[in-house]
Amino acid sequence: MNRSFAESTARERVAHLLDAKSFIEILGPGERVVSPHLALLGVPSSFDDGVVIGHGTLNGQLVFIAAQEGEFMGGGVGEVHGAKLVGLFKRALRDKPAAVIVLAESGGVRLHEANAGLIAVSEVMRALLDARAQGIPVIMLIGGANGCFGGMGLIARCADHVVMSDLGRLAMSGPEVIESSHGVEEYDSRDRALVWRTTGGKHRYLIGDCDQLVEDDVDAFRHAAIGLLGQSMSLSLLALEAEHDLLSDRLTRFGECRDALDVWRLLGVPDPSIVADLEASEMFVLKSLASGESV
Amino acid sequence: MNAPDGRWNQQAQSRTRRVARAVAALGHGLEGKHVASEDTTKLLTAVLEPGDRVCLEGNNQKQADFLARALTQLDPSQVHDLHMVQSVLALPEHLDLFENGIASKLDFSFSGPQSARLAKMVAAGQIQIGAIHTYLELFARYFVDLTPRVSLVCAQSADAQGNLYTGANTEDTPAIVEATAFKSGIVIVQVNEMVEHLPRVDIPGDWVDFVILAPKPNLIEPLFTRDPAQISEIQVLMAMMAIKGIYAEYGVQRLNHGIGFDTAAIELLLPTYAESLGLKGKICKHWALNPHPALIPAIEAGWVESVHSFGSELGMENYIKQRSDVFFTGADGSMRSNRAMCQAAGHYACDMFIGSTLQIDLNGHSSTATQGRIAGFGGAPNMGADARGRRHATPAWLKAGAQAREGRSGVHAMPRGQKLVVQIVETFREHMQPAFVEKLDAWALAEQAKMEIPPVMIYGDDVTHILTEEGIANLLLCRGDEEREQAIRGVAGFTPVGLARDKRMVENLRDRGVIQRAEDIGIDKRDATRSLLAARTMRDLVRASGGLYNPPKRFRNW
Amino acid sequence: MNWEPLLDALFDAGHQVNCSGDLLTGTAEVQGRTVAVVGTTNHAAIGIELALAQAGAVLSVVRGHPGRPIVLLVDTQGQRLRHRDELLGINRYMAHLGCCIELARRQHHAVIGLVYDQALSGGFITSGLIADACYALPEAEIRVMRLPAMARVTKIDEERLTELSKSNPVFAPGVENFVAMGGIRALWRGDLQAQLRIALENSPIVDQRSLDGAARGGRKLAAMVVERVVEA
Amino acid sequence: MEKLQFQLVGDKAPAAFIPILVGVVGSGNLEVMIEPLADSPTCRVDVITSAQGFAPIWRAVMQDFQERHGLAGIAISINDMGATPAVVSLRLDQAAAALHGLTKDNA
Repeated sequence: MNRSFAESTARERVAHLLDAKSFIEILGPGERVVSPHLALLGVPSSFDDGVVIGHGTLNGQLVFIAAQEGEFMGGGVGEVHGAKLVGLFKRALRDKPAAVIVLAESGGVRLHEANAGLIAVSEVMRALLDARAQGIPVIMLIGGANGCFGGMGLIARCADHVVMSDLGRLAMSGPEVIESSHGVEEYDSRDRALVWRTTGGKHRYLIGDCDQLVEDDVDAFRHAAIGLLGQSMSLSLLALEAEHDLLSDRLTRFGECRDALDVWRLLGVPDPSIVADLEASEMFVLKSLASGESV
Repeated sequence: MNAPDGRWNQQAQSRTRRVARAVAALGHGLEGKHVASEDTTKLLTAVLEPGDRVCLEGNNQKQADFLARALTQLDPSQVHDLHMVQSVLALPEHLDLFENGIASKLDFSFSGPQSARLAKMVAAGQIQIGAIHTYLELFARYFVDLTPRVSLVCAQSADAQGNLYTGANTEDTPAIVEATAFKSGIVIVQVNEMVEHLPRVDIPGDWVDFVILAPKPNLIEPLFTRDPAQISEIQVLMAMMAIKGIYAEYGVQRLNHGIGFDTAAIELLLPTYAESLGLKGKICKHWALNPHPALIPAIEAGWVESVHSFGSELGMENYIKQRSDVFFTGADGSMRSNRAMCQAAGHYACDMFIGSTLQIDLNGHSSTATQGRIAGFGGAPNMGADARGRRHATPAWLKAGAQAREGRSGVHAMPRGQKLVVQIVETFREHMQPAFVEKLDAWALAEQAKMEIPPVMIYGDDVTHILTEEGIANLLLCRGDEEREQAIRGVAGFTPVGLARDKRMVENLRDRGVIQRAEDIGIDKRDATRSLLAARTMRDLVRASGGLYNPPKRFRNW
Repeated sequence: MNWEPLLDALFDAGHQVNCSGDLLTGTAEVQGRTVAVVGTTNHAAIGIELALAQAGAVLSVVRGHPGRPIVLLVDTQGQRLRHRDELLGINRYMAHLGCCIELARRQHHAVIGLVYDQALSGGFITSGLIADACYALPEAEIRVMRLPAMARVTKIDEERLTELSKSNPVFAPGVENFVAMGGIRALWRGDLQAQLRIALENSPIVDQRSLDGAARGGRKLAAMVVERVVEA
Repeated sequence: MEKLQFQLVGDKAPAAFIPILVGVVGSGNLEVMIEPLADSPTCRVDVITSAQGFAPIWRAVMQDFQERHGLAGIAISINDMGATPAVVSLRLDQAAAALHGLTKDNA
């Protein structure tokens, strides 16, 4: 049986994504760099503040890696958690790894330290973009059960590459938040099929928000990441104008769509209703059918 | 008329009067047996009389929800003091009836989601409870002293003659309709569709008086779907212990599983762990069980010969259709479930029941009753009780009986089998609620709600094994109350009950095999990982079914 | 403050800023130099159209006016909470805005953010917070979540949160808290024009916020952790 | 939230090792870290738990663990989010197994 990415802890993901026994942790649990804020609120902290960072090799090449633990505070970004990510990107500027790989699983800002988290998210974003400016590719791997939302959803889309499994989700606001704001008719958060076809890996793949879709398998993520090493995407005016055109075009083409099924139909998927039950490996064909926005 | 004074057919005469009132009230609105949905209130007002005993079909899963709502709309000055008899109180409307003054007395089995409100209304004197039954008991009373005058049931489809197709979720309908129709009662049915030709006839049309096409399909709950993603390592460990320590030990071939993640874990370990122990063909061939999605991998691996069901499960329709060797299906291919029949099957034809509970006391009595809720137990007490009327022998039944009787004399010396009744619980539930207690909450609840007996789900003298993450206590081997108490304490872990054990006595019981730890039966706890599960996600279940299982959207995270 | 008096107070030498829906775009004069103005008003919910329009405005400055400073005016209730925005990938639209501002910085445009009314959660990240430095008016409101809602979500007593918020700036709403943590460089009181001028002249290229947070005592750990990671 | 500390006597001191961490601080779960505690004849246990009032149970769980393993010269640190004793014992055993180099690969 495969090693489920979604079921693995952040530590297990790192250990099995990188070359065996190559991972060296920075500010590991023994250093106890923990949140100073949670205890004040009567909440136990975690010895790594919910993010494992360090370096190791991937297919023999030096990479930096960060993995968020979705079970701890939903992977929420707090002061220390965010600073560890910032530090990793800054250090990458010095050591020039073949990539910085982020295994993102987060609801976004950690509410218990909301202000610090909000600022930290923007600091991570700037540090990430600094690394990209130096030609260091940043690769996001999204396949945890809690998805990648809020501030981490923004950070993810600042990376060079996004790889998702079809269990992974990538979006801004969680369905519960939207439902409580505009009602169940707007977004039924208990309809998981709806939630997944709105935010899940398959939709993100078809619409072009993730470059690769893989099975829920650590090894599949590993192979996808290996294929992306050293591939830096420039953040030039030209590139951003192309992105701008793509997003404008998306708005024009799909702005009236009420459901992902409508989007997929417009993309040229012959029978959108069967997409949910396809395996990730079967999606490649559909993606090539989906004219327009291929990345 | 043979009896000019009407002395021997008053019920039939009453029935005739009621139907005549309905015909008059509905006028052209009545076409054959078909009543327009907007005339429902008119119909109910015409046929009901104050004090009537009414069965409103409220099942474990499907609900005659349209008729329930219509009933609450009646004018209590015309229709009042109804005596409701129904197996499950699931909808708010079921209690609104009492609040509105339409009904006053209640006999039922299970109240799940309405249990807290029910307790409040009983305390406020708004409801008079006759009794809280097991399913089989309540159905039995339909034919003795709780026969409905009017039944409001639901079916998938009807034809012009009033023949009904109840679909996969037949559940209680045959028992209710039979009791009503053959005792001069009136049967009113809500259907999801009117069709020219039914796929099959589940209820003959001449047992049915009025048919209403409901504006919306009836409610139905996927109650038996357990997402394998939520099964914990501890539950995997306990499932391993159950399989190796009990199923294999007794060679259990015919069984029923309660609902829960513990039992789902067992189902998912059959094609993996149990297979590795060489148990295929030796255990778990015949089931009285709803079509649990978690059973799919075991079915696909060829473990299961037959499954008879109380009700169906949403999303399993196609799978069942394609596996008619296993499930009970009609000639049309769809499942025919029947709660009364399956309860009887589970009680008399199964060698084992295994299920979870909330509290177990030092005598092994167990209950899911908690203060402030009047919930009832549905079918668990029928499944989790020795069938004392049973006479046919099987190896599992004989072995359990022999263990219970070994070395005993007098009346206990007669060779006789016993059903295996296993309670599987973690020593602490969530929020650190201990599963083992000195005294069941049921006592306090009985006092609170003025019940004649505490609501015990499974009596201690029926329980044969208690299985926790700490071990298995075989109560069949206990001699005397003290041994029994220490056997229970000996698997109660770090709960206060467990900590108060007599350590020496517990070690003695362990030496005698009354208590078995995981290591005593050759299980290494570190092997208990989720990777043993034949399916770890809902998606895996769909894959295992070859795409035939179509889970409800709330379970689809892909 | 309304955007019109705000612009008058910021640019008394004149401005040509249009308001179209919730979007503010245009130019203004600061000490004889033209600056670009991009912002939102009406407590805008940042949906995909608005994020894209802001990004477009930033891109056209970079394309057409190399080096022209950019002033981001922030008034937002946060990202728009709609199913359609999520379906079309609002996070990508907002991230695009952030990347465009980053591009401007790299192309030597000074980028200054000013929260003049309201800055809530996600909507703030890729606008004001991604500027070289972000400032706020004292009467502005910056928050992720109000305390009652936070109490519900975190299941911590609201009284407890209120009490703790008096001594700890880390979770409670308020511009002062964001100043203490370094997220807001300073509050602008009095002569806005002068403060804008100074800000434009001293626009930091490197992200200084964790250092500010440490120096001000509101965010003591972040800078140290960053340092330790880099040096480990 | 509650902080607890226990000192448990043991005699098996492991050779030098780098800290071991198992589990995560999630609902109904916990993380257990084992570190060397040089020249100590005991196993020191520090627990931070989100639940209140379960000190006797924690003590019993730790004593039971120590009866099985008899460790000395180590510090066990626990961050707990309401795990049941069954889960606590499981994590402790997993950590001890890792300490003995017996870690089973949880594929």
